[in-house]
Amino acid sequence: MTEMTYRQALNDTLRAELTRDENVYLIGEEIGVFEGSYKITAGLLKEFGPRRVVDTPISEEGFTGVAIGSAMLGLRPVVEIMTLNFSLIAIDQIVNHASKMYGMFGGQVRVPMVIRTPGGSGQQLAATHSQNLEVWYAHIPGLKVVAPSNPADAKALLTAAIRDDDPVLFLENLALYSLKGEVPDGEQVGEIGRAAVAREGKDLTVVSYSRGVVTALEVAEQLAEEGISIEVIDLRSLRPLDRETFCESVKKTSRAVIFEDDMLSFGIGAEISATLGEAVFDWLDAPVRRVAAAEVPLPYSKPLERAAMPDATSLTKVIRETLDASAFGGSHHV
Amino acid sequence: MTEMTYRQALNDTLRAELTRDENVYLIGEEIGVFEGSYKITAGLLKEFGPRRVVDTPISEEGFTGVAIGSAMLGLRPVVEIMTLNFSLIAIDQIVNHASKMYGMFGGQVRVPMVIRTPGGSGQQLAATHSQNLEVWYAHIPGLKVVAPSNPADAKALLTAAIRDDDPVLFLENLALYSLKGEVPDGEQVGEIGRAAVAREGKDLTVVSYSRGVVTALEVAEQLAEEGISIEVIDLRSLRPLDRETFCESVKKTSRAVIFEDDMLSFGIGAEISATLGEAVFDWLDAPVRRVAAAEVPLPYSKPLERAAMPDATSLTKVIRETLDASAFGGSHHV
Amino acid sequence: MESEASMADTRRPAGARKTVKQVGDSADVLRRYYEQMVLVREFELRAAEMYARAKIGGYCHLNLGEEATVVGLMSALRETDYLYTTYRDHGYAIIRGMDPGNVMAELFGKSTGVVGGRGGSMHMFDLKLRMMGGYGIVGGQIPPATGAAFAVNYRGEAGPKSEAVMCLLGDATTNIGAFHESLNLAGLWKLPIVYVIVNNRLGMGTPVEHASAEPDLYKRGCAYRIPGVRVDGDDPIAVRDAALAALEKARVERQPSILETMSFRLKGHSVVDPARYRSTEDNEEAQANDPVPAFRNRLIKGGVFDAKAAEVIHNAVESRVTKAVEFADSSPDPSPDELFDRVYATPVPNASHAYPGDPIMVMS
Amino acid sequence: MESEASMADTRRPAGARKTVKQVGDSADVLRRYYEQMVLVREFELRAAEMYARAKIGGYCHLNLGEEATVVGLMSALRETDYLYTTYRDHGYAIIRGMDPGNVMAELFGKSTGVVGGRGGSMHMFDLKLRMMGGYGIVGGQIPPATGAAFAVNYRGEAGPKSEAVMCLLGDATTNIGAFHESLNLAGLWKLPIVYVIVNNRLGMGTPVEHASAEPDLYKRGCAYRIPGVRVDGDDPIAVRDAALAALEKARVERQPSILETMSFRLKGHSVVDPARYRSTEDNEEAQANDPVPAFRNRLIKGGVFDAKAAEVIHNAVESRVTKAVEFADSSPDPSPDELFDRVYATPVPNASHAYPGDPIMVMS
Ligand SMILES: Cc1ncc(C[n+]2csc(CCOP(=O)(O)OP(=O)(O)O)c2C)c(N)n1
Ligand SMILES: Cc1ncc(C[n+]2csc(CCOP(=O)(O)OP(=O)(O)O)c2C)c(N)n1
Ligand SMILES: [Mg+2]
Ligand SMILES: [Mg+2]
Repeated sequence: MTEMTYRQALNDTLRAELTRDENVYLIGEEIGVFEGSYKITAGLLKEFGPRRVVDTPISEEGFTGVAIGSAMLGLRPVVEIMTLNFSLIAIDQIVNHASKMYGMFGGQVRVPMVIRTPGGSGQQLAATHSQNLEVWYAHIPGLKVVAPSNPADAKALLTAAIRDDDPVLFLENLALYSLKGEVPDGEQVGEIGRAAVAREGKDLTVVSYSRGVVTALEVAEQLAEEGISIEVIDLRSLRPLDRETFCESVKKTSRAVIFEDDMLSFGIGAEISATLGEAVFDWLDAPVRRVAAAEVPLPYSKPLERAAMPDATSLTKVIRETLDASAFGGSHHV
Repeated sequence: MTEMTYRQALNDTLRAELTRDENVYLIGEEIGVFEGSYKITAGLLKEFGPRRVVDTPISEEGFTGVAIGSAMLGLRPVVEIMTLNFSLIAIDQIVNHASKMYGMFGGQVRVPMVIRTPGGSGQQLAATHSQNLEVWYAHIPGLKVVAPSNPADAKALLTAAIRDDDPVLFLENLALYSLKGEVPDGEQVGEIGRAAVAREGKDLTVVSYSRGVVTALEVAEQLAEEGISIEVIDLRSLRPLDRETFCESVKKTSRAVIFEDDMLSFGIGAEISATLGEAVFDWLDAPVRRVAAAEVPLPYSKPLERAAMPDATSLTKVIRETLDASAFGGSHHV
Repeated sequence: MESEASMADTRRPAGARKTVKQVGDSADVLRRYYEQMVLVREFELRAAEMYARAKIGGYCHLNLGEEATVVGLMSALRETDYLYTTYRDHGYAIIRGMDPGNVMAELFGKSTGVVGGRGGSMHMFDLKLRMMGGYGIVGGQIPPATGAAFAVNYRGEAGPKSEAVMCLLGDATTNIGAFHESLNLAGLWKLPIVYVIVNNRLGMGTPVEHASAEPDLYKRGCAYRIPGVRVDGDDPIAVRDAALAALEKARVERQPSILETMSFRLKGHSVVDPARYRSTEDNEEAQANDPVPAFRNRLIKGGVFDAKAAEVIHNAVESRVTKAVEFADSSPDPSPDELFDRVYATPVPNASHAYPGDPIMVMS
Repeated sequence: MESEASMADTRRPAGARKTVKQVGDSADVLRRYYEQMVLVREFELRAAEMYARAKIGGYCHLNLGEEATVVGLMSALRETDYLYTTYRDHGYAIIRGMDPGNVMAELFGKSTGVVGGRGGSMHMFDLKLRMMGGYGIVGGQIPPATGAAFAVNYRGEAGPKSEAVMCLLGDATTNIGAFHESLNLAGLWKLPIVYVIVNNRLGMGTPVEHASAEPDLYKRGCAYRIPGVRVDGDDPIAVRDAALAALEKARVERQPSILETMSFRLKGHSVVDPARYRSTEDNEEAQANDPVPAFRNRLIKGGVFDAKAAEVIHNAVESRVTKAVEFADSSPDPSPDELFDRVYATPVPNASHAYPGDPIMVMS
């Protein structure tokens, strides 16, 4: 085990995979000379040279498509799209091409590629640069979507994504890059399609992913002091979605709150809640609530941005309301 | 009242609005000389000339952005994107620009524009040309999204959309164009943001939109013969979403099934189900089920395409299962 | 001069096409070209017929009028080269080497189709033949084709033995952003690729001059220092030779280039388009330039074969196409239980295999 | 010749710039230009300082090194013209006529900001001034700017009194698809627009030659028959005159064109970028070409003012910027209850006004 930042875990994993497999290469804007807008690729150009670490012009559709074509021939590109917001320019290549090829071409061609990109709000980047649009990608068959919430998962899932033969959207988050955590040493290959029980509890389940898990764990910690036992589920994989893990949790706790950074209507939480409503209907003691962002183009002003974003306070409030709604009187009652 | 096709209702409405307001113009690929890929704009070039009916090169991002800029100066463009699948190329302009401008620029500039585009599967157009991605747009603040299911609503909502000062995505469906229905004569201005009770019933509510409503009504008609009374809710507007109408319906029927053409995970139905699970939790007698498309790149082969798409059979099956799950013994019991 | 990429229009009036002697190909080669052109022609006419008989569904775009271009381009490609095409791909698929039976079966949506009935008309694909797919999104094939050239570059040395990539696109497709981004990358990184603009004068109903601010499409590489050549697309020999030269530049110099082939679309944009928007003059001009009879007469004039021999070729091709239809017709449909077989190449837990109406999961 | 759009590099060595006499502008005009350049310079330096003091958040891109271009371009525009810029927009906003106080207040995210604190650094906007916005998505402004020109065309006649549109973009932005699609439409439809490529040699850390296969960016209109001119971006007079000529072409001939202004980015890409990737030579070249002292010396040499007078201008500007900061600092934050005020221009039922954690709806 070594303690390191999420950024470092990504950087180490990219280095390890570049070293392991000659077919792996990195491509994106400013990942070489500039060392990455968020410095995830720092040092890699010097180490592996311009053939393996490819700086591109500002052409998201072009270089994402180039990665796709090279993957069709057996290379294993790891694309960096500077932020999720810019992936809209490449989305025809990602959704209409990379995601469709294996199935539409009868399983003849594989598209082993990873698209790394950070989402996230809360940096005062205003409406166009603060979006959490992962739900769009999570809706698309043929694509895999993972969203690790900590350095250890970042390492394990990035390794798995690079070795996977399907296109994988690897969602990072601006607010997670400097987060520290223990990371197991040596090769770690995670499993795409599995959620994790990030914290065990018995009174209520909070389902979240990516940055939201960090807040959920903080809130769980605080409420524990009051004798409220919160189980936290980290989805980790948005597609495939591990319904079983969070359904089993809610069967145990009989209460659920979903915490997400994206906007409420038609967001990630909608699918979680709909799944619970269908699959564990008979186990639910209270309505499943969602804590998500206000539905406005996110403003730049800090007070407005804060007012629009879900946080520990709003999560705590909704957890309490959910417990009250089911006449919860503290763990000893259960 | 006049009986006409959905196509004719759109064509008449475009003509009426072009006649009414000099600032209204149509822009898109093949809408003039070719009279529209699906002939929605037939005759309009001859009638209004190339200034008002603008044929474009194949540049979805370019001409959608041109429409946005012209709307910023007070024109009222009605864009045709040949199919929803191609809107991915224009999506940065629609989502990062048109939808953000009013809010991000402090309410100084309005973007009065309509984007007409047909979605829909079932035409053997294969994976890239058969998508139902309306849920993506329904997730975006600043945008309005309507999806009329019949000629009368097509007329009323298109009129409302053209006169609305915000960008409106107007979702059509390939399978609806030749559908006939009674359309009120004269000016009809619908209200964006309101669902409709398409058919009254008391045993179970089916929530749907666009093409799905047609199937839902057929199924309701058939089940009526068995004494099963189905209420059908036509969402009509996906953003804003009229939660009150479908929640009130389910409070009455205590059972709900959602019928949608898009794919199940993270689809439109997820939000409907999540809303019901939270808002009418205490009224539900059975889990809310969703009938949606299988999650595969849609195959070309007719038998495979059919197997992947929701239809009257799968809807009927799930309605019956939902009634059984709540020990329903026929209307007379209720 | 470095900053000025060369641009050339190599066409001569149809009447002045090189004679068989001048081109100097063996009679066998010329006969094979003719046979291939007839095969494309007959296959497409039959496809239109099968569409009318509802054996084929969805969109269906034909190569009618493009036969000389198809044969010229395919004869310039090596087995080791990669081909990316548009949705107008039947002829390319067949001449690249796919069995007409499997191509017709794909149109019929059968399990014996080249992609098992999953793609249909717009999505012919064969990895072994390095036919990397037909693509239905306009311009969608250009970035991946450029990426294939990137991979060739990543792996191998430049030189006469190098692999190369050919990317087809239509005239109207030069106006989409993916064209610009891709050509800039190819020019910047010196990728071994030839962008072939199949100029049939129309994008659906829109003439080139109404779509492109620079209607001389072979010149559009000027913004990337990419040279361009315009060639008579109704002459298979001229197309082949120009393609060979462009491919050579790609292999040896890693110089991407544009090859614009000029031909006519003999019918509508797709089988369901009556093309009422076309004037009689336009139609007459198109018919007058039909490459199949033109090449036939040229070979007869050149003494390669006589009318009777041409007739024999024609009949042989016809029965071959008839067999293809019979094969397609008698092939089985894919079975609904195979629906989820082709979603992921690497299986992962929790992938949905739910048919419409299935419960989301069964809890106990 | 119709098919060959003219392309010209009009720069002369910095030393050989026209003298004040040669340009023939009144001393008042020249003094005003200098004052404006100093205003942009001082405003940006203060913005950097305020960012360091955490008064400003998010991304913040400065016009340092671009002052002559800003002033030259803005002085060529008429009140009736429309301006679209990039995220590097502070200077353009101010010289176009916004009050520095309101611009600084926007940077501070205050309710007195030009867009009420909703947009921040990248999104300055003022409808009355026809400053149609700063845009943070690279290339995102190009299609809407082209659409503004479409609207001008839709409504008014060509002629010397016509409105026109100026669209700014950076050198690296010429590689994105939206650039291609927009210029093709402008060339095809003859729209009254000038695309100004502000070439500061870098896109973040990437030099033009590593991003564009045709590094002479003013020539990139060749693919659309759009003429281009390259001008010394460190000379406000040269920039103004070239912009006037291009705007005239747009008004009268409806001929879109490209104007490429050559200048240097004096600091990092944004305030947080130390630009370690730049060589000392690069930095020295950039500093040596600083347009502010250069123009100052030119005016002194030309007898427009002496060093003391320049100093007076400088001090006046400084106190103006200080006032702007004070205004911004003392302005109120927008209130959270206004969060939902700016979602729709036309109110409709059922729009969500839920804050995080609110119940989805209250049922009775
Ligand atoms: C992005 C996108 N926009 C529009 C379409 C609809 N469409 C299909 S083919 C076509 C015309 C293409 O013309 P051209 O490039 O000249 O090729 P051709 O059909 O003439 O061979 C159009 C507009 C599409 N498939 N994809
Ligand atoms: C579509 C998109 N891709 C990437 C970015 C990130 N980005 C912001 S500015 C920039 C460089 C632009 O360089 P240039 O066009 O030369 O303008 P300059 O910053 O030099 O003024 C990049 C890559 C973005 N904002 N939008
Ligand atoms: Mg064409
Ligand atoms: Mg630059």
